[in-house]
Amino acid sequence: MMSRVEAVRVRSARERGPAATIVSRLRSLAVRAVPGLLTLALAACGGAETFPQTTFAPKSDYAIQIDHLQMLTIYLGVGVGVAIFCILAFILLRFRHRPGAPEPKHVHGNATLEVAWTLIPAVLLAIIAVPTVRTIFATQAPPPADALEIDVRGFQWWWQFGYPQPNGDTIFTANEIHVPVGRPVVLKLRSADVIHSFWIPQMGGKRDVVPGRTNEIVFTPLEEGVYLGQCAEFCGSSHALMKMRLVAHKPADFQKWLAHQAQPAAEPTDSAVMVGKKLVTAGACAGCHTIDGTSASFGKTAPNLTHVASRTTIAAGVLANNARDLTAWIHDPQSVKPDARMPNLGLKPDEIRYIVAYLQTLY
Amino acid sequence: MATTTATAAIPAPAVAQPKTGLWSWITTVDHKRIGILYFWTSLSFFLIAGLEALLVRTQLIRPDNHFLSANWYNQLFTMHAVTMIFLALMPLMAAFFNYVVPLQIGARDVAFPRLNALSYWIYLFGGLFLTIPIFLGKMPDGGWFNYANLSEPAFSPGLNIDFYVLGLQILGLSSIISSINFIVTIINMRAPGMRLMRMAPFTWMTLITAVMMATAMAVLTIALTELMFDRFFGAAFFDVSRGGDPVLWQHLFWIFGHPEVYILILPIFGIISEVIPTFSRKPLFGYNVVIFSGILIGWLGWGVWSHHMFAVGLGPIADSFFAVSTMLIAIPTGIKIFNWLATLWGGSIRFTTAMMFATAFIATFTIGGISGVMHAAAPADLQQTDTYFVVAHIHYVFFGGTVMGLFAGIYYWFPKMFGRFLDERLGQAHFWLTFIGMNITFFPMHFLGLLGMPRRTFTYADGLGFDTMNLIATLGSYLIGLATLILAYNVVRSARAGKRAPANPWGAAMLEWAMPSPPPEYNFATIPVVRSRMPLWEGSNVLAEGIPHGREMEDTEEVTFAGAKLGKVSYPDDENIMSADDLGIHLPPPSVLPILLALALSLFFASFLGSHWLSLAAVICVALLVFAFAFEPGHSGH
Amino acid sequence: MDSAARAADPAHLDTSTGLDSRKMAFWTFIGSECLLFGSLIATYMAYKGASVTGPCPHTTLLWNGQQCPGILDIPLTSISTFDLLMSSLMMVLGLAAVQRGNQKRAAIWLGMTAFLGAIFLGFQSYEFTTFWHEGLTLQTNLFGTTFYTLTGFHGAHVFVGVIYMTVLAVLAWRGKLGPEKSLNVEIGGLYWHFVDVIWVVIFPLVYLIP
Amino acid sequence: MSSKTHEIAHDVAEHPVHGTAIYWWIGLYLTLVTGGEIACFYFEHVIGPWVTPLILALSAVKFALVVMFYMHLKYDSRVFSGIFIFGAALGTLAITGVTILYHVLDVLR
Ligand code: HEA
Ligand code: HEA
Ligand code: HEC
Ligand code: CUA
Ligand SMILES: [Cu+2]
Repeated sequence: MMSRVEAVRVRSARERGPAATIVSRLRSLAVRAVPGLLTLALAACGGAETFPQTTFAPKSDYAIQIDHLQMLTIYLGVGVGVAIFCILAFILLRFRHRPGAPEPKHVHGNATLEVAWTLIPAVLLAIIAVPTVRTIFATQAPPPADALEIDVRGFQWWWQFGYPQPNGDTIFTANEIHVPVGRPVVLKLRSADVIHSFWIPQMGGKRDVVPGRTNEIVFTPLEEGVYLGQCAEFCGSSHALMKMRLVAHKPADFQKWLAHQAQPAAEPTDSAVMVGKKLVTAGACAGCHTIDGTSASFGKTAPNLTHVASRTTIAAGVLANNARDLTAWIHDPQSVKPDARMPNLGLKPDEIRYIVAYLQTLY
Repeated sequence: MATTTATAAIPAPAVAQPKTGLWSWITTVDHKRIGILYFWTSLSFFLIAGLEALLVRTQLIRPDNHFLSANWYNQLFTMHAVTMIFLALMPLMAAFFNYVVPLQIGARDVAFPRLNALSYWIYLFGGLFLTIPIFLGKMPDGGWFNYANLSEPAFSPGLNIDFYVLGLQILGLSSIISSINFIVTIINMRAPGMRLMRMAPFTWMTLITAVMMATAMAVLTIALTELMFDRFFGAAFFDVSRGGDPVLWQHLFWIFGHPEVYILILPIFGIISEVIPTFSRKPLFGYNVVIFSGILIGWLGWGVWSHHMFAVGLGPIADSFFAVSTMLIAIPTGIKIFNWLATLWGGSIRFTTAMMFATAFIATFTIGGISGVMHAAAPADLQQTDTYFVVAHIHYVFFGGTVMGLFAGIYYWFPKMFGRFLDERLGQAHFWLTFIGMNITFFPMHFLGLLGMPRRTFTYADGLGFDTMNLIATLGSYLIGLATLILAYNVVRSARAGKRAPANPWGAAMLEWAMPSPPPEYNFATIPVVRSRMPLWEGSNVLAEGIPHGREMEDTEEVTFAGAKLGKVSYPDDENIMSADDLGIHLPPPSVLPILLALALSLFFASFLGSHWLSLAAVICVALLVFAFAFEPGHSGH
Repeated sequence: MDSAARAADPAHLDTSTGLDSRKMAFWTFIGSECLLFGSLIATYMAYKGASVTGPCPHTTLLWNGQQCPGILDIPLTSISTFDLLMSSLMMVLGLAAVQRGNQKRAAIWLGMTAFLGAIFLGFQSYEFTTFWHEGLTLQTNLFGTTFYTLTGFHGAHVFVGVIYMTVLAVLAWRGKLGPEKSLNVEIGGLYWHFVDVIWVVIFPLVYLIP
Repeated sequence: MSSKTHEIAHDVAEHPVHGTAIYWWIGLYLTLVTGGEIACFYFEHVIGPWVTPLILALSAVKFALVVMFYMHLKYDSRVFSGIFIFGAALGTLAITGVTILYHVLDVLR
């Protein structure tokens, strides 16, 4: 399960020279050029291993319903297209001008033909339209009563996920949404600033996250795994870097995860970590970030860091969650993510080291 | 009887028209010259917009590329689209409207020659206004549909969006004025006998387009005005904190935007309906049906806008309605495709470059149309929207449709406009590179989209499987770039040094081919009487007798087609061409007011970036110039 | 219009429909304006009742249950509505006078049209300033934003019309609007009546419908 | 000028055939209908839920009166009516479309 996650870990572009990559890619292109588009088409249907954001490997009831409809339109579309191309090719070959050929007869039209080519497309469209309408109503039905409700909030450029608890509290995490397999999930989509769009292709279609509205997605994850997604509505500079992932657990594992997330932050034991804690909770960080169980308890505009170390990535899927990337992030968020809403606080390398040490204990 | 003397001969005004020189172009009110101005200006913008696309593609050539920063990328893809749509393709169509439509209906000029010039100059100034921010690095960066509330001052405080709002206001004005002009021209300036159902298909599609433009642009004007009020006066239209709803912008934009995309394809349907019959030597199959399906597309185009908003969450009823209404449009469009195929069927097809573009159009546009229908299946669109699948659709309809069709039009009408052929050898190279290049560029985008690549992303990570296809697409775009450079070279060279073209080089059927290439400034020495839908193919003696070219008979050679006389070859630099004065034809005198009024109007919108005093000054200038316009001697109209 | 004047005028030269091109252009322009006002009204309708704070058009309850005082002055606006309708009457009478060649009388009717238009603008400025003092600005809430934009756009059209009619009235007074020029007045009339008709739509939608 | 050139020409009189009296009458009707609208507004509680359609119908009457008589569409060429009705229909479509989307199908706001 983790291998794919690793594969997607963002590799810094500086690691490989641009020329080398392009040449090697050209070579691989040449190798693949022979089977050409066929390979692509097959690859397209092929697994989420190569294409973690594919729409062709649906893993929820919602995604499967869409997939059926989408495949129908693809078959029909390819069929119509191929038919038109064949007719066109035939005509162009058969009726090309030949020297000495007589001038063609002047035909002005034919009512039967006109009716035929009005009706045939109409029938084909009806074949798409009926399941379309049916799927629209099926996929937008109200959620079942036992559905797990998750509050999703889009921020420029990260995601916040909240799990309302029976006691009225909400457990917050960022950029990684955890769900149990087999239970309907209803996402309540809201935005903190501009329009975003929530999209995890293998879980189903996207839905815009519109400020001033509450949108919904209802789906039941069917298979354990990690599924990648990203924001799909242009939302400013770093729209490309507003990613997320969904982790589908066995129900028991999910409960375990949730129980862990409900815990307050781990208390430091190490003295360096203690320094880090102080820098974070007493410093500027607390103005935006919350760490439950510490004095940093009021920040609402930034990811909740209580269990930040338990996440696979940071900064909405852009960096790995390791010391090096954390350092890079805190050192200069904007160089990682253009216009990131977290300021560059001009911290000294030492301070950052302590902070990172602390953050890494927040498991 | 073949001629009428319908024209009342009015003595020419004392002031002779200047014929050459910069000033004559600045003050021209001749629809043909204005058409040529549109032609060169829009081609230049096409190169700029294409260059922007190439930069975008270069950034995407490999994962995690650092060729462009996010800010530049966002500006470039926005300006690429805005420039292509508003500054390159719509005006290139206007070039043909201007040049061809009056000739096709047998008119001496458009109904309001000065307003026509005004439209051009407003377009030019609007285009230049949108070029300024390139140099400031402050181009619009909200995408071509510039969704609120990202475009609100709170989230986009810079000048970028201001340029978008004001620039499009200026351009919208130009479109509204010219569309009104063309509606009136086509309804009211037809030659005797040119009944509505005898009009050339291109003229028909121009009429429908103009009607859509006059109405749709008004909606855009209001959407922009509301955003303008939010940005400049603190109004609350799209401010969520005061209850504003960003989705309203989407409704207004797409009520305009969807008709807009049909505005960009209907004239192409007209061009194709001219080129295909000409080069298969057969009349257009099902003329009536083609025209009526065009009208139907124009109507239905108004009731589908929310198919751009399936992901917004409008509820199942609205989604179903818009999904089905959208699918309906495939029927009239399909009818056109089938009628073109039937026109080709049994024809004697000649593969000139124009014809190659036209037939390739059928294939590429069909691909785009089919991906459109896939979008219309609303739940499936939830997977496709805002991904490269949409980008593939956009470019198969815009490039495979609009651009291919315009290229066909360029090769077809260039001889008429410039009296010279475009080089056919270069043309063939241009065609094949374009055709292959565009499929290499845009076809993989279908897969990219369905495999999960969102659009408008300045970069993508390694490991998502996007690399190879992006590389292919980028290489393909360089091929298109190369092809476009060939075209640019070809038009520039051939306009001066191409092979001379006779009056009717292609043996075509429509009235514009009855005049020398290029036609004299007064078009027809005597307004012809039209007896047929294809005046040069049917009853060819009408032409031989009926349309004198204002020249001596012995300087002409006959064009024959299928043994029938079609027209006469003539040469542009012919000394014997008679001028309008010689013939006693009254033409409206040149006027400097259009460019001045255009300047004042553009200044008014630009002044929002400056001071209110500037706005006031601009308003006063506009008012004074409108008076001058209304009372200018030698002109009528207002 | 006599035939000599017609012939001198290329826009009139035997048009294919026999209709005047300028008039047709003007009708097309009006068609376009329908969409302009249509979109503004659509915006107003979409945001009807969506303001989060007062003042409101009619006395209503806000989303938070607070009473929101109504601000529109129906009697006042009824008078200005009547005023605008009557200006349309003056306009047709002016046109009829021009067509009959009675220029002095035409000048009076046209002048009346402009005058009643100016009165309407007076009412509107009074209304705007009152609302302003009661705390409704373009920025206050959605009602303020949509109300001022919609009625302001209409007011701007009336303003242009007042200038237009004044010019026509002066031309008529100076004897420069003979029957051969009646088309100019007719087009001016189309403009004026269109602006009136827009008010016929705005008045119930904004003022009367709760 | 041959009449052939007037393909869809209607024999349109430059001036309406009637005198100016009709304009005064129309003015009177307009006043009365406006009065009716205002009455509807004040007697809303009496009329009940029908006020809105009633007021809209009355204003449609006014609209038609002005357009047909003051703007002469009743007497003028059908081409003009066509152009105007096209624009007015699309404008109405935009208004009703948006109104329905916001006030009838407003599932989420
Ligand atoms: C020239 C411009 C043009 C044209 C002609 C079209 C034509 C069509 N478009 Fe397209 N469209 C755009 C330009 C255009 N579009 C652009 C620019 C966007 C994106 C905007 C943006 O987001 O930036 C867009 C987006 C877009 C969307 C929204 C996608 C999204 O963002 O999620 C949809 C959804 O329904 C759609 C549908 C259609 C349909 C059904 C047609 C139909 O008219 C097509 C009809 C034609 C055919 C179907 C082919 C020929 C027919 C036959 C051979 C008959 C038999 C066929 C069948 C039975 C299927 N288009
Ligand atoms: C209107 C028509 C039109 C046309 C013709 C094109 C043409 C092209 N488009 Fe464009 N495109 C759009 C309309 C169009 N596009 C729209 C509406 C969008 C959506 C934008 C949005 O999301 O808001 C879009 C978006 C878009 C994207 C997606 C960006 C993103 O979502 O991040 C991409 C990416 O590949 C792209 C590529 C191209 C390419 C490679 C071409 C090629 O065909 C270009 C061909 C190249 C040339 C014509 C260049 C020739 C010139 C030279 C070689 C240099 C000479 C230069 C000078 C002398 C100045 N386009
Ligand atoms: C002005 C608000 C603000 C301040 C102050 C701030 N941050 Fe942030 N922080 C953010 C925002 C917003 C994000 C999300 C950025 C994104 O992903 O686009 C973020 C993200 C992060 C993340 C990644 C979280 C995740 O799960 O992806 C870490 C770690 C972090 N901040 C640490 C810190 C530390 C340590 C400090 C203090 C030294 C700090 N932040 C100060 C706003 C702030
Ligand atoms: Cu958030 Cu794009
Ligand atoms: Cu559309």
